[in-house]
Amino acid sequence: MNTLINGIFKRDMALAFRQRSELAQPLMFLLMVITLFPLGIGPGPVTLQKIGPGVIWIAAILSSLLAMERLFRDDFWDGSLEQYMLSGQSVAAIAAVKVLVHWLVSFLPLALFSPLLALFLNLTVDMYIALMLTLVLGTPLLSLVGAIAVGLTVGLQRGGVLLALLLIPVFIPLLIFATSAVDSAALQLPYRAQLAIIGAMLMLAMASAPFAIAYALKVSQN
Amino acid sequence: MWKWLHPYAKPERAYQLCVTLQPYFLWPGILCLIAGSIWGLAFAPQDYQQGDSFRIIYIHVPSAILSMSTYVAMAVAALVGIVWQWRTAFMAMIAMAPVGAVVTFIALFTGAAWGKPMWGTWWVWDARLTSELILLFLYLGVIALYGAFEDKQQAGKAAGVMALVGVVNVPIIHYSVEWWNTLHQGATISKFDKPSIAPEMLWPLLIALLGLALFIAAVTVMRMKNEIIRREYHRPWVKDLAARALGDDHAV
Amino acid sequence: MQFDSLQDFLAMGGYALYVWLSFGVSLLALLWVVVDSASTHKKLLRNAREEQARQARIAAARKAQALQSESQQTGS
Amino acid sequence: MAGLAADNLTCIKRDRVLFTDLSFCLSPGQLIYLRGPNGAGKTSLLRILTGLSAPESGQLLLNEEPLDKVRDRFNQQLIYVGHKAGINGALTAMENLRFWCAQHSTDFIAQQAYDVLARLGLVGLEDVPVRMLSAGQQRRVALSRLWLKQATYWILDEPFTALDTDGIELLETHMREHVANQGAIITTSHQPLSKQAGPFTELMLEYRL
Repeated sequence: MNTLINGIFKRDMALAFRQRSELAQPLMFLLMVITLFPLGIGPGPVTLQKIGPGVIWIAAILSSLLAMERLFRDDFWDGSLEQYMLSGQSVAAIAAVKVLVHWLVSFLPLALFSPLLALFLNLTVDMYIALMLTLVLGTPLLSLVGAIAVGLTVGLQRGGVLLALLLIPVFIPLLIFATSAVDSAALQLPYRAQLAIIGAMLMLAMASAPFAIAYALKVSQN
Repeated sequence: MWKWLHPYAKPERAYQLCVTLQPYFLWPGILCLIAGSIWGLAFAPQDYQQGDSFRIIYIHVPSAILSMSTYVAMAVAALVGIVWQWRTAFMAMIAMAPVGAVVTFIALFTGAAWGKPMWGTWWVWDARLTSELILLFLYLGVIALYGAFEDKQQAGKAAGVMALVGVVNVPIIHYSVEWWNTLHQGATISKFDKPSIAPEMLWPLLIALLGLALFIAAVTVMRMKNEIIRREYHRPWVKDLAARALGDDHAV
Repeated sequence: MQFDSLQDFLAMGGYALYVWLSFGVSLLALLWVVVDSASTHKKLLRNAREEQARQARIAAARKAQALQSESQQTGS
Repeated sequence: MAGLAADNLTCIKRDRVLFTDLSFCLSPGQLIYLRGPNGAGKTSLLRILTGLSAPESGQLLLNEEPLDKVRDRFNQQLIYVGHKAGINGALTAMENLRFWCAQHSTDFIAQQAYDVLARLGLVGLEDVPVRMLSAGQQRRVALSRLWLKQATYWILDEPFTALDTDGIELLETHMREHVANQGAIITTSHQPLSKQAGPFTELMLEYRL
């Protein structure tokens, strides 16, 4: 336990807050992408409300791809990853803690931004609540599944675009269920089913992704 | 555990197996494909709604079904490779990927060509076509990941993990796309009406399905031979093989 | 036979373009996979043989080198 | 035989055979100096010994037991210093060592760490982000693990890189003391080990085409 909390959690937290600017970049990217939409298709409030949930989620997925890349990158190149693997601790547990820290520092701030996003895209309060719920349930899923692909591509010199190619198709169901939840909220319909499905996918990912990440990291060490 | 097995024997034996199996897959496969196509094109009765355009079904449905099953087979091979650390399983997996991608492409293309007379447009965000498109992306991702590694052993394992992640997603994608499609009914003009299929229509379909399955197996086996040679080219048995196969044109 | 004549068969009840395009493209795609696999096979075997020739050259060069150094030693 | 034994290891990297059927034993009280030209597979062999990568065939034994079964016990008795230093440039030397010790279930006593860093000539640099230090100083931070964790097996990949003569002497002396205390070391180095390092066994890897 000491290993995980002191050795990884505190370390990664300290590192994240020491490289704050790098943390803020994906968030700024998200904000800017969302600004592009009203500029590109016109500021009509009705149109914006209609496309809003989709736009926010697509931007979140794209910015997550940017943020995700740094999850294992530094540790791989400076050799810390080798040291983790030889520490005698379960690599899956280490990976899970690293993903947790990464989620806390790069996705949780998204929640702070979301009222602004809702305002920009003219979302109603009901839609905003649904959006928050899908973000809270959905972004850990992005982190967990994304980390598998990050683990696989970490050793490649130019893994950035490849990461997007691998992950975008995998994230499509999440996009569909999340936007459909917000759409339902707009129509005052219940959206518990969508949330339940996202929750189920999250459970599945929590149970299996750490092992897949551990295996992926082992493969990239070879 | 496998200590008594000479470590080099496995790929060589796998190669021999591939050589043995290839003709049994390839020729019956081609035969069934030709038979199914001719039967379907010329002898099967017309569909009362769609006329002769429905004959595209004889290539569209087999390729749509088999594009999914090839992906599942790939994932099974990857699982075998990861769990039992079987090197040849990864080779089988990566041999299947391009074939699966081509079959997926065929399913998409024939779907579009069928859609034009039915819907009046080449592309409609129909549930099945959209799933096929995403499946194609999944295939391309696996192939791209495999290509990105220089060490092919590592590449096989990495692509295997991605294939497994994909296969968990395939049913979810399928289901979510169905959901999305019913939600946005406006986008679709009409769904594929499955022709009320008569036995005379069904038989050629089944034959074409069998033919395509055998064909995929044959090409998989061919490509697996290539993978084995690529990884084992420094072994004496490959050199003997090359000398035997190319001996003639060397003399010329 | 569902069609009365060859023309009829080729016309496919007015859907000739779509039906023949589908079958044509599928045939080409399937042919391409087979041809690609077979030609890769040839290429790989050729590579293997070149590799073998390279190994033989290296072995010969080593032998020559060894002989040379031996004769130098006896000479000095 | 007690110690870490390699049994018929074969390694193939990028389709090139690096070594075949390599067997040797690293026993406590022994220093193995692994030599060979570039590309002979020294780093690959060391990584196989640590368990970071798997051999094509063959196995590793720790005190006659397959290493895979006693991996945790082995990791507790292992320090690996690789090509990559395993220290994060944004953290200070003290932080790097504290987190490393926590990961490796080693008690971290700040005073002890200060002493070790002082002995390695890093007085006053303990709280500077490591990336501000010179290459040799960074290497010294990485090597300070050899003073902090009690472990029998040291696997060192080019540990002398970027070190000055003082640093080399310091490390060689520490290696000799470790071997005298029934430690076991396998190391590579592009420059020959001096007398400081004490008696050693040579293991030669040929470059194969």
